[in-house]
Amino acid sequence: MIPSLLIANRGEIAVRVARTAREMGIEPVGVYAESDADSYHVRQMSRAFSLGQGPALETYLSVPKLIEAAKVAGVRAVHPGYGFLSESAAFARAVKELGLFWIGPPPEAIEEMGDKLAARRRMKEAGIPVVPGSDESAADDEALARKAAEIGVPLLVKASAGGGGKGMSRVDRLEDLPEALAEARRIAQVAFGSDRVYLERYLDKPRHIEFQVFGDRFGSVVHLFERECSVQRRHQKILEETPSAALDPRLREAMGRAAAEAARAVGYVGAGTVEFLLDERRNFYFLEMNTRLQVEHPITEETLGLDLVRSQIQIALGEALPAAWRGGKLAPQGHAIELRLNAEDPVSFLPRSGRLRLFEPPFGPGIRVDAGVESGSAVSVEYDPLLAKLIVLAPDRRAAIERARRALAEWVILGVETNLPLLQRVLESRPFVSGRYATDLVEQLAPAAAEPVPDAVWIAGALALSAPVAEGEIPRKPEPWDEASGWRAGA
Amino acid sequence: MIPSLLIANRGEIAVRVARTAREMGIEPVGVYAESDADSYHVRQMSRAFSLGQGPALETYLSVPKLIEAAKVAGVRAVHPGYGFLSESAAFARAVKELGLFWIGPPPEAIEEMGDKLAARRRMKEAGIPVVPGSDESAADDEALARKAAEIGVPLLVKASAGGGGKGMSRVDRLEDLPEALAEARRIAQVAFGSDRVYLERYLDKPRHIEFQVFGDRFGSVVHLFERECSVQRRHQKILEETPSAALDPRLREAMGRAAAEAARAVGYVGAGTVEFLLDERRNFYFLEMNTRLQVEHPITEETLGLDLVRSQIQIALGEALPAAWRGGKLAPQGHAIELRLNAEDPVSFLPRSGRLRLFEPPFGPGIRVDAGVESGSAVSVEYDPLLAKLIVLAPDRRAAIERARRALAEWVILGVETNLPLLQRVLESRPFVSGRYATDLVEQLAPAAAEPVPDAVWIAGALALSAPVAEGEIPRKPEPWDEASGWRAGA
Amino acid sequence: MKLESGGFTADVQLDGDTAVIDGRSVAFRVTRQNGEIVEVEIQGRIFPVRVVREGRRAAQVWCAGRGREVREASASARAREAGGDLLAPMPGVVRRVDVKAGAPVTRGQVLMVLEAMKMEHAIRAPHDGVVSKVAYGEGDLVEAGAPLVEIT
Amino acid sequence: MKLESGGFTADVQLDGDTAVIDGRSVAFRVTRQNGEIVEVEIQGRIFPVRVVREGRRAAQVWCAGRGREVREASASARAREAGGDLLAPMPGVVRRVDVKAGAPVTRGQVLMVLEAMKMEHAIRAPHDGVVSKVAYGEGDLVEAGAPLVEIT
Repeated sequence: MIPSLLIANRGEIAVRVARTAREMGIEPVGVYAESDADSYHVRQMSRAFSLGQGPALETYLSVPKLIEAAKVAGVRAVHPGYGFLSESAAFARAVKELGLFWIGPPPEAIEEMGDKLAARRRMKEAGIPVVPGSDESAADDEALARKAAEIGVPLLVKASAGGGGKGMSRVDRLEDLPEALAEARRIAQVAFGSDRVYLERYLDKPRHIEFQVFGDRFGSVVHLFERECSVQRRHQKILEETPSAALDPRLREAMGRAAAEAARAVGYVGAGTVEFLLDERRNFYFLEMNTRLQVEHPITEETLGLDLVRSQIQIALGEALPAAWRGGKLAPQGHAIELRLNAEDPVSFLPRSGRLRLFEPPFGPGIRVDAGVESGSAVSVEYDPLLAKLIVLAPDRRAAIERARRALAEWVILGVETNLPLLQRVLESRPFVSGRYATDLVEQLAPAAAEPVPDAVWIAGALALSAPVAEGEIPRKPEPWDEASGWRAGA
Repeated sequence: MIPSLLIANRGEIAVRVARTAREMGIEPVGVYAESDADSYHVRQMSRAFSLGQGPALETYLSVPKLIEAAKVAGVRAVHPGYGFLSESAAFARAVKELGLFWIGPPPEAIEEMGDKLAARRRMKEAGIPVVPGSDESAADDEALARKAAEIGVPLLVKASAGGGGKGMSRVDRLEDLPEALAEARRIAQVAFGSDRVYLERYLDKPRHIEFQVFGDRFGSVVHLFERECSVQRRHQKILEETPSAALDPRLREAMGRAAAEAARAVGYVGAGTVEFLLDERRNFYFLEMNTRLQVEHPITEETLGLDLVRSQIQIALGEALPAAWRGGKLAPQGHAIELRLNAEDPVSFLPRSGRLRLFEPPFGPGIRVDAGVESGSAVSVEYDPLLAKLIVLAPDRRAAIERARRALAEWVILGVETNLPLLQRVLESRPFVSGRYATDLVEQLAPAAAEPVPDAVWIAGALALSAPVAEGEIPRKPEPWDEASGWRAGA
Repeated sequence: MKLESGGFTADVQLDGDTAVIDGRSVAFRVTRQNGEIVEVEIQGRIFPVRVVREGRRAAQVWCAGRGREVREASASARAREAGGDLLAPMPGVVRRVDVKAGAPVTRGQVLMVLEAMKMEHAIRAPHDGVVSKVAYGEGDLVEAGAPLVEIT
Repeated sequence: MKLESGGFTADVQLDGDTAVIDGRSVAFRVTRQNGEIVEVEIQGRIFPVRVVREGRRAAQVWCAGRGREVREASASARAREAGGDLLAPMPGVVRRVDVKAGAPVTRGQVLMVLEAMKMEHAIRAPHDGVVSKVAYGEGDLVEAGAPLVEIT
C-alpha cells in the first residue's frame, strides 16, 4: 500500500477521500487556496499545502502548482476528486510523468470522453444509441444553424469540452440560435478553455439515468447499477436515487450492458459514469461519460455496501476487479437517496454566502452525511455551492423518502441560506413520491405550501434573546408567558 | 397506521425509536424523570410527559405513572425500548388492558423467558442445549451448595429474573459460594424484585453469540442472523459485530434454527434475541432469550438493510412477517461493528458524570451514530452509562475495523470521561483483529501503548487559552512560537 | 419594538411575562437549556428551535428545517425591503447596465446584468415605473443585498 | 506556571513567542479558526485539537480521540493527586468503613466500600502504611474525587 496520497480538491469530496485514505492507512495530504486556509477540509488532512492566492484558475485548477505540491509533499499518488482537474488529461499525464499513481482513468480515456463530440462518434461506432444532433463536421455558426434547422426546435446547445450542464442552453426558436451559440461559446471558453459547441435534439421530459462502471488493467469492465438523476434545477442534479423507478430488470440489463460497452470501447480503467437520457417511450440514449468519481457515488455505495474510493485506489494500484463484481454476484439492497445541500436561494437558485453559525447534521439509522463544512465555516460564492450531501438508505423507496424527510427536519443550519426547503418540497411532491417524474420535476413543483411554522415561533425565538439568562444559570422549567390565546401573524 | 406512540424510555433508544416513529408518520410522545427534564431525548419528542421526581424505580420503572402518561397523552401504542420495563409482563398487560398496542412480545412469552430457570427447562424440553447448571428444584442456599459441588468450579451465580449480566458473579472456590449467593440475591432483589438465583457451569473462554429472531401473529418465526457479542467488560457488552468470525455456514444454520425454535416454543411474536454460548469445541448452549429490542440491534439493520423498529411496530399492529424474510431470501451484506460509548473510566469501568462540553460525533461513509446526548448534555450516574453507539458498515471485516478506528479518532468528546480509549485498544488488539477472541478479550488486553500524542500538545492546547484572541478576530495564519526544537515532557 | 422577518412585520411588546404582538396577547412558553432557547410552545404545540444572535438587533432562528433572520425593523430596512427585486441577489460584478435615470420601464424589463462565478443574473423591473436612480456602473463590484436600481 | 494533566506535571513559561517548558524551549505553532484553537504543530507533525476552558485555571483539551484536563497545579491539587486511589472514584454513598485512624494497613486491603447505582466499589490501600484520617462515615454522600482516607 502507498504511504500517502495528495487530494487535489476541496470541500466535501476532499474530506470524503481523506476518510477512506485514513481507513486504508494512507496519509491524506491536502491543498488549499489561501482564501480557503481556514476551511474544514484542510483540517481533515494530515498535512496541507497552500496553492497561494487567487481564483480557482490559479489554485485548484493550476496543474503546475498541484504538481509542485505533490513533489514537495512526497506523496505516491494523486486523487483529483470531482470537478476541478478531475477530467484533465494534462493533469493525469503530469502526475504519471512524475512517477505517481493517478487515481483515475488513463489520460487517453479522459480525452476520448472529454471531447463530447468525439465521444458521440465513438459511441455510435460501438453501436450505442446517442441523442440525434450535430457532429464534428458542423463547427462554425453557419454549419450549426443549418444543422439546427434539420434537428428542429427545441434543441440544446452544449459545450464539447464541458459537462455537468455548464454552458448548456435550450433554444426554442431558431432565430435565438446565434445568441445562444455566442453565449455558450463564451461560457465554454471561460469554463473549459475551448469554445467548441454542438447541438442535440431536446428530448421532452426525459429521465436522466446513469450507470456506475468500473474497469481494471486486465480488461474487465463491469457496471454497478444505475442512479436516477432526473431531479435537477438548471440542468444540475440536486437529488439522486437508486434503484430508478423507471427501469425494469430487462431495461436495466440492456442499459447496464451498454454502459459497460461504452467504457470498454475507450479502454476504461477505474471508476466512471455513463449517463443516459431515457425518453417517454423508454428509448435510451448515451449522453456523456464522466471519467471520474461522481458527486452522487454514495448511493451506489449504500445499496451495494461498497466503498468506491477504496476500490478506485486499489484498481489504480494495479489490483483486479473483485471476483464478485465480475461474476455478476452483486445485488443492490434497499433504496438510497442523496440530497445535495447547496448554499443558495431555494427559489432563485442564486448562490448564497456567509458564515455558518450553526451546522448540525442529522443522525441515526440509515443516515450518512458527507459534509465539507461545520459550524463556523465561511461559505463564499467563489466555489461550488455544495455544502454537504445527505444520503439515506432504507428497506424500500417509501421508507427512504420518509427517512429523508425526517433527516431534513432534524438538520440545523443557521447563517447561510440553503436549498433545504426546495429539497423538502421535492420530497413532498406528488410526482416524486409516485416515482413518475422527469427532468422537469423542479420546474413543475407546486409553490411552497403554507408555512407549517406559526410566525409567532420565529418571533418567540428572537424575543427570548432580549431577556438573556445569566451565564451558568440553567432554568429547569419552561417559562410560562402568561396569556394563553392562539395567534398567527398576518403575512 | 396509529397516530401516536408513547416511548417509555430515555437516552439513545428513546431517540432512536422516535426517529422511526416520525418516519412512519407516528407522533413520538416521550416521558422523563424530573432530573431528566433537560435531556436530549425529551426534545426529540413531539410532546413529553413528566414522571415526577425520584429515582428510576419511581419514574421510568413505575407502571402506574407510565400508564397514566399513556392515558393523558392519548397515544395508541407503547414502545418500551430496552431495559427499564421492556421485559415487564405486568407493564405489557397494563398497556394491553388499556386497549393500546404493546410494541413487544406477548406478556406470556416475556414471563416464560423472563424466569431464566423456567426458560432453561422449557428449552431443554424443546431439545435445545442449555449450559449445565441448577434447575428449579434447587432454590435455597443449601440445595444450591449441593448442586455447586456437583457442577464444580468455576461456576456462575445468576439471577433467575435478571439479564444483561446484572447480579451475575463468578465463584472460583466453593467456600466463596455463600457470600456470592447473598450478594447476588441482594442485587437481584433490588434490580429485579426477586432474589431467586441459579447456578451455571462457567465455560472457559466461551464466545457469546446471539441470534435476532422475529415472529408474527400467524405463527411464522424467522431468524435474522447472528451478532457476535464476546467483547465484554464485567459481563456487559461493549462491542458487537456481525457476521461472527466463529461461525461457518453450517454452524450458523444450526444455531439459527435453534434460535427460531426457541422463540417458537414460547409462541413468540415480535422482535427477540436468543443468546448462546459457544465453547472452544464449537458446542453451543442456550443462555437466555431477551424479549425486547437489543442495544446492538443496529448491526443487524446495517448488514440486512432493515429497520427493526419499523418491523416491530408493523408486526405489533398485526402485519405478517415480510415474504422475503419467510422465504429465506435474506442475505447479510458486508460487515458491521457497533461500539458502545460509555461514560466511564476506560480502565476501572467506574461510571463518570459531568457535563459534555463538546460532543461531535464522526461522519461520512459507513458511519451511523445513535446518540442520547449532545454538546451541553449533563451526564449523571443515575442511569446506564451508555451515551451513544457508533455503528460502522464496510464491505468486509478488515475494512470495518479500519473504519471504526477512523471514526473513533474523529469523535470529539470533552467534559466527561468515556471508554473510547478502551474501544480503541480493542480495535488495535491482535486477538480482535484476527477474529479469534472470546469473552476474556478485554481482561487479556495489553496495557495501553505509549501515548501517541506528545504531552506538549496538551500543554499547547491549554496554554493557547491564556492568550485569547479578541472576539471576531480571525487570524488566518498559524502563529509560530519561534524556537523550533523538539520536546517531549517526561511522564 | 417592530420585528420583521421574511414575509411579515409585527409590533411586539414584552409586558412582564406577556408578549403583546400586533395588539394581541400571545400564549407561548419558551424552554431553555444551558441558557439556550431550545423550545417554543404555542397553543400546546411544541416547536424545537435554535437561536443565535446576529449582531445587536437581529437573531437567526431555526425551526423545522429552516432558518430565518428576525430583526428589528428600522426605517431604512423597510425601505430596502420595498425595493424587492432591485437588491443584488448575490455578490458579483455588474456586467451590463441597460437603463438610465429617468427612463420609463415596464414590468419584467432587464435593467442590469450581474455576474458571479460564471453565472449571469438579469435584474428585472418588478413593476412598471420610471427609473429614479442607478447606483452602479459596468464593472462595479456589488455586495449581496446592495440596492442596484430604484424605480418609482 | 506549573501545569498538570494525567501523567505529567510541567513548569511552563511564556517568554514572548517562545514557550519554555521545564527549562526547554518548545517549538510549536498553534492554528486558530474563528478564535478557537484547532491545530497544534510540533516538529512538523500537525495535531488537530479542540480546547474548552474549564473554569479559570483549567482547560479541557481533545486530541486524537481522547480528552484531557490540563490545569494549573496548586499545592492542594498536588497533595490530592498523591492520594491516588484514595479519592472517591465516583459520586456515591459510603456503605461500609473497615478501618479507623491509627490502624496499620497492608497494600490491597479494603478500607471502605462505596456504592453508586447498585454498583459497589471497594477502596483499597495503595501501599502499606498507617491510616491517618478517615474522612467519611457509613451513609455519608461523597462527591467524585473527594479524599476518603489518608494513609501515611
